[in-house]
Amino acid sequence: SDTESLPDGSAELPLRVMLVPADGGTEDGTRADFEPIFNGITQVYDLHFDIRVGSSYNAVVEAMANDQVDIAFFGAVSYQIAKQRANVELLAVEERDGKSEYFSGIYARADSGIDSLEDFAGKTVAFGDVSSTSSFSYPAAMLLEAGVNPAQDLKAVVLAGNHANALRALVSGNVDGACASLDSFKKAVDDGKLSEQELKLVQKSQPIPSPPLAMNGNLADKTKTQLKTAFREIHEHPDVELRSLKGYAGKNIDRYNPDFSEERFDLAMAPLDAVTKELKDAMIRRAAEGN
Amino acid sequence: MIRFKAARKRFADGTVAVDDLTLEIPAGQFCVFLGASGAGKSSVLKLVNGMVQPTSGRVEFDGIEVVPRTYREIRPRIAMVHQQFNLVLRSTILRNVLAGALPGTSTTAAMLSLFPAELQQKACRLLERVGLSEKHLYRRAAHLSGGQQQRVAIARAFILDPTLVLADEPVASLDPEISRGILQLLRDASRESGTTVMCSLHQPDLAREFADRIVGLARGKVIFDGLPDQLDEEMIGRIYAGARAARETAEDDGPVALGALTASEAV
Amino acid sequence: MIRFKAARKRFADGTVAVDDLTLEIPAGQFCVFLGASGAGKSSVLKLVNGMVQPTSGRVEFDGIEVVPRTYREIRPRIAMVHQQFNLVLRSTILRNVLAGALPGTSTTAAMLSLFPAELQQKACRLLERVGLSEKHLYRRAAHLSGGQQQRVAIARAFILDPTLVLADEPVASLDPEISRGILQLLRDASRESGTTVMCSLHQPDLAREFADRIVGLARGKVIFDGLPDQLDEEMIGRIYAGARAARETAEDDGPVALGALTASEAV
Amino acid sequence: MNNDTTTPKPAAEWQLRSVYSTRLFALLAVGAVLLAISAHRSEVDKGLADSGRAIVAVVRGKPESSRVARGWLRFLSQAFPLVIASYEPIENPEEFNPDTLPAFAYRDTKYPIKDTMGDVVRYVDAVVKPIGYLTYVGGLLVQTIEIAIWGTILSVLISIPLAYFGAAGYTPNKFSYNVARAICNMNRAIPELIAALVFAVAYGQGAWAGILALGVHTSGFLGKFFADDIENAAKGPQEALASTGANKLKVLRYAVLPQVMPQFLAYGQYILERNVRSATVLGIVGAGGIGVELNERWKQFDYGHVSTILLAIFITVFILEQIAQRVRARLIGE
Amino acid sequence: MNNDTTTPKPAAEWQLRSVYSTRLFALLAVGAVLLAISAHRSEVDKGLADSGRAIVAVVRGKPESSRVARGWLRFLSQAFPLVIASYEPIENPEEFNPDTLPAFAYRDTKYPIKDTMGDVVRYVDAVVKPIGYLTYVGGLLVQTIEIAIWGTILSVLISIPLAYFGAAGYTPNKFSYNVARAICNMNRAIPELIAALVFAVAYGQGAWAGILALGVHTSGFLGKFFADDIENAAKGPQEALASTGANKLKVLRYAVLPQVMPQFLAYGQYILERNVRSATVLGIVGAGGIGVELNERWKQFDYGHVSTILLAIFITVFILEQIAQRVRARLIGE
Ligand SMILES: Nc1ncnc2c1ncn2[C@@H]1O[C@H](COP(=O)(O)OP(=O)(O)OP(=O)(O)O)[C@@H](O)[C@H]1O
Ligand SMILES: Nc1ncnc2c1ncn2[C@@H]1O[C@H](COP(=O)(O)OP(=O)(O)OP(=O)(O)O)[C@@H](O)[C@H]1O
Ligand SMILES: [Mg+2]
Ligand SMILES: [Mg+2]
Repeated sequence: SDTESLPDGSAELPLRVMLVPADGGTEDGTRADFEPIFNGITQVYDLHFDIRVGSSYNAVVEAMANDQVDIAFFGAVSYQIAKQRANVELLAVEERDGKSEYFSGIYARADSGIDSLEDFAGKTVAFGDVSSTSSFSYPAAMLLEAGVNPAQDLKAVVLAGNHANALRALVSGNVDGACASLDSFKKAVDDGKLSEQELKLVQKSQPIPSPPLAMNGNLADKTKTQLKTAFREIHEHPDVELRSLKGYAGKNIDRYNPDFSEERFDLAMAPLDAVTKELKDAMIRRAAEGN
Repeated sequence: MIRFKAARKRFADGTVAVDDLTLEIPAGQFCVFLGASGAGKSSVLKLVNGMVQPTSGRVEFDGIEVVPRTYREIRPRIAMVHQQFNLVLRSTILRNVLAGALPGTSTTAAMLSLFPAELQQKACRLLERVGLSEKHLYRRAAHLSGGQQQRVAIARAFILDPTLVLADEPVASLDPEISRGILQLLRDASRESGTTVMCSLHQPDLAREFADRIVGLARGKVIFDGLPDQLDEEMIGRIYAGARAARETAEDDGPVALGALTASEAV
Repeated sequence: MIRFKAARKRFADGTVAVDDLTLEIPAGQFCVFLGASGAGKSSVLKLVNGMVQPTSGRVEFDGIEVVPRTYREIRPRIAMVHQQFNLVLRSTILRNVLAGALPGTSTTAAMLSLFPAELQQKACRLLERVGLSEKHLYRRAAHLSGGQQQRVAIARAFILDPTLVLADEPVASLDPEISRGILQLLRDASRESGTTVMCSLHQPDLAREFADRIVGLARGKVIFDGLPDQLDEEMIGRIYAGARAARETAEDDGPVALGALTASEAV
Repeated sequence: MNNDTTTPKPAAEWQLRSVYSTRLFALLAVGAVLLAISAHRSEVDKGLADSGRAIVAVVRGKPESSRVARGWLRFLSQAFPLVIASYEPIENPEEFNPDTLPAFAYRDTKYPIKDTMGDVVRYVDAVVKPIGYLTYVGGLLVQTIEIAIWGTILSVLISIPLAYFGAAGYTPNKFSYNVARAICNMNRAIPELIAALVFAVAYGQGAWAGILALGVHTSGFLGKFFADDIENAAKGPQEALASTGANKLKVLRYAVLPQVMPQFLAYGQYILERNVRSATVLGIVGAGGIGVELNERWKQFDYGHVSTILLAIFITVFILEQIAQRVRARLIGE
Repeated sequence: MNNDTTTPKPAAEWQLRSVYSTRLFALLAVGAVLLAISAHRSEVDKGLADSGRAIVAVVRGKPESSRVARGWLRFLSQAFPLVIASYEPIENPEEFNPDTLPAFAYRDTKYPIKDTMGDVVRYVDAVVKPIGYLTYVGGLLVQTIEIAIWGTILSVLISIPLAYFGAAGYTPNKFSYNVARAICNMNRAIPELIAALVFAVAYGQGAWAGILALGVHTSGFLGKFFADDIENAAKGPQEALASTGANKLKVLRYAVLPQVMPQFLAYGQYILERNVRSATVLGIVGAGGIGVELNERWKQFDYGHVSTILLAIFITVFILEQIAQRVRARLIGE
């Protein structure tokens, strides 16, 4: 037919993988983290991949909707959006110590006298990216729950772009609070970018499902099954030497779990019901108005 | 044949450069225009190839009216030596001359600067005839003396064997001997190849020596039109002073202040 | 007083424009340079204000050597009428003339185009003297006829009462009557205000009529230097043909192909 | 000197040079090979093939069969309608006072809230301002333009000395020339985004950091182009004024400026317009402006809003261009 | 016509116009007021005051007393030393095989990991490549330059017709003129970032999407500037060739191109260099290049790396500038 066919993982039509570096990841770092596992799958299951590293989730979602990308990481929230806009299916979720979760937090300077979320009323808070689960949606929900409407009760809203920028704005004194995942905070501390004493965690979120690896639902069923099998088994395959399996943001994980239930994502989204599009719009407006 | 019918050119600021000009110049004639500075000589010549468009009246070349629609047809047969030379100063002499042959070159060849060898040789012969030499061929026009530039402009005009040459003071920057050579070249072209020549000059003597016919202009109007030997000293005086007399009733300039010029006011 | 001491100008491509020139021109003299096209007239004039720098030898103005270091001192006293006029075509006539007075204007005033009223009136008087009128004042130079542009260039040269005027073919684009007026202006300046004038011309007649002294150049060398009435026809012939003769032993051009010019080769 | 003979050579014997040297041919060949290699590395071959297929698909009337054409259609279908209106939900309907409504605004008790797919999620009771979003965007744009103007003013101020010292013929010596040119290169090389963040560290977040970043970065452009144009201007008038003894500044003002003014104007206009587009940078340092709104709307898949903003920017660019063209026409004055 | 008298007016009576019209004064006054208002809105006043204080502080030898000067110093102190080496932690020391080390690389069992202040945080066992980071950046830069070259080629190809139809005197009619100019404006108005994302959706992620985005966006610049320069070129030679009956294309080639070539070259160079800087865009759509690295390093506070990358970009810009200057010098040929 005229219609261009979708990849099946053959050497001629490799599956197109689009990776977006997580906070604190560089392009080659991200590539280095994931190439071993994909190479391993190629070696064992004869599934071929074309791996690219880009930096816009937005483009990834749209490209998947247009059959231009086959496999990609999403955050918990952007996965929901992707499901809305495109035919996306869960491929696998990383697992460590039997768990697939991480945490978000709101930080303040250690000497600021801010001890609870209520104290942020009338203060300036830096968020990461609006499409980020842990540096935007969850913290916004936490503030709302504490009675602080981030669109109305803050002195100013700063959209710092990512976790690290938010933390940096906090360190430099430009804002009073910063939203970031605990992993990002830890990475910044490990790399010597922050000192642990300078900042304090005001509130930790409930567990958030780890960022899922998703695939284009339009792929052939056979390909989808092959992929799921591969991710389920690769970590214990005797022929592959995966010295360490990497997950999102390059942390070490135990395995990939392709059987994680979609409902658990829906459940995890429940606390975010209050973070409506209107609230986001209003926060963006506040951010656009400057300070 | 060139025909002006009540042609008039009035510039945007109100200056009337050519005023109600009616004139016929038969093919093959060497017609010289005399007139004071600002009399309208350049404007008359430019009317013929459409570089100046008449505000009213009509100009015809070989029976074709000179209007934008007909430029493509008539311009390749008309060459002009511009008063200010209008060379491309950053291009070489050879290229400047060859640029005169563009209408006869295919667009592709022109874009790639591929000019036939015969054309290039013809350019060399022309340059030789105006007194330039091999060493000038690849020199930039900007690096020539004034008179040398003027001669390049003359060579450019002849590259396409025009049927009409508009020569706007072609010898202004040249010494008497080369001037005679150039005018001879124009007359030869007219005599031997039937080329029509319309030439403006500042030197009545040279006009009388070479022209078939002389037209005297003053303030855009013809005040003399005759054979060279009909142009007597008195008429020359009138051509160059005419503007002064005519001024009494007109709004245009001309060589107004000649009186003032000879006054001994210290500057 | 201007003094050339074995001045020589050789351009980058090997052309020797001025060759071992030794000459003295006393203050107040009206000295005319004659020579064929390419003989080196413009180059000689430009040596005096440093627009052409000698490759060897020395040029002095009022005892000061003309070198980049001394330009600031000498240039405001030297005015030049350029062969190609070199007007700023997009500026008005008045502004072109006033631009000649820049060295006498404070930088701040100049940046804000604030010229004293007297200066502007003087510019008007000069424009009047060269035969232009009020209506030209605010016209762009690009919209003037060739001769009118040349006259603006002359007016510009006189605005600062120069002690030396370098006039490079100042009447090339002008009709005989205005030409006489302009040369008269130069002579008056020389006679009445003691201005030194170095003027290149193509017309030996005009040279004889107005000059105090005539220098004949051929291929960058002086081949005649004397009073106007010493310049006989034979000498004129030699000046304009000189290059042909000199060519026998030299590498430079000059009006080489005059022979070829009169040949009847069809073009 | 060279091989000039004593008798003039006849024209038939003059040596004509070929237009294209063998060296040029060799260079072209090498260039072609390198380009061909690079075309593959850079996926130009694949891209052209895809485009070809898309064109064929569209020409054959089956745009859906090409992924490229489909992607385009998808975008265009989502880019409209433009978002013009804005609404504010009424939270306490009992307190609602219709008399306090701004002009043209009205109350809509069943205002539909749509999700990103355009499906109506629910209806709310809201005050609708028919051109509310447009005026909001307009306000942001004015803010942005103001900052862009300041950035441009700063840029021009910095670039004037750079241009003067970076123009051969005006700069005092080779050293000052190289320094000026190097500063231009440096200013251009530092991305304004990074400059903005650095300035934000020094000056605190706000408009000033953005203005500085825009000004410094673009001064590298203006400095270079001003200088190049000065070098490139016709020499005649400059020589004429220089030979009167006028100093360099005066020669620049009277012999160069009239020639280059139209281009300078175009550069200034470009920088102004470019600074409006670079508004994102201003958003990053918290100066506000249209950039944040555009970015975030895009990330939110609000393509209708994005189209409105892009159109607003286009109109700004268009108006700037019109103004500049008028001034230019005057300066050229044909 | 007008009030010319029949006898010529003596020069003393000629009417002189004042340079500055009252209309101009009025406009200037209004502009000044608006600027003053805007200066406050845009924090220009505050910014200037801060800068003034910083300068005073530095001049008085107490840079620490000014927040601005302090910020600068802090940043500069962190920007050096440049990062030249790269290291890879050795995760399984027992499996380490020294024979597989690349040239110049060595094993360092106490490789220090430093924080931004230069203090050692911890030590790791790592393979160190002495110029590893430099070569890595070099490789990225080559990738970026390749793509930038293709973007520039595309841009030039698109802009040539735009320039032709957008140049008064060459465009066939007013309509084609307006269309060409509007396309230029549009291409300039659409941020290349957005264009890149749209192209990525249509063509898939990769270099081609980036190339298209760069090409389309910058063709708006080139089209406008080429056209403006053509309009602005000296008319004499053009008239001379047009009057021989040469068609417009030939007149452009022989009378305009020699005049404008130096500028065209400068525009091309600028676009190439700008495309290198816009590499971020390429990163966003997965085409690789230096942009992502720069961005992510910046976000990670790795100022040493950032300095290295900026220096590499500066050197690229510098080399491009040198090449262009040489070609220009030839073209101008003074
Ligand atoms: N920039 C240059 N580079 C090379 N040669 C040059 C340059 N300028 C002038 N020449 C040559 O120097 C010689 C003298 O030039 P100059 O302009 O002084 O002649 P001229 O006597 O003024 O001639 P004309 O009457 O034609 O104006 C000529 O042969 C000319 O070609
Ligand atoms: N573009 C223009 N706008 C206004 N007036 C113009 C324009 N071009 C020429 N003129 C005027 O038209 C008149 C005739 O000009 P033209 O160039 O035909 O004179 P000319 O006889 O060639 O003079 P010259 O001997 O000085 O070259 C002059 O008064 C001139 O000022
Ligand atoms: Mg004329
Ligand atoms: Mg000369």
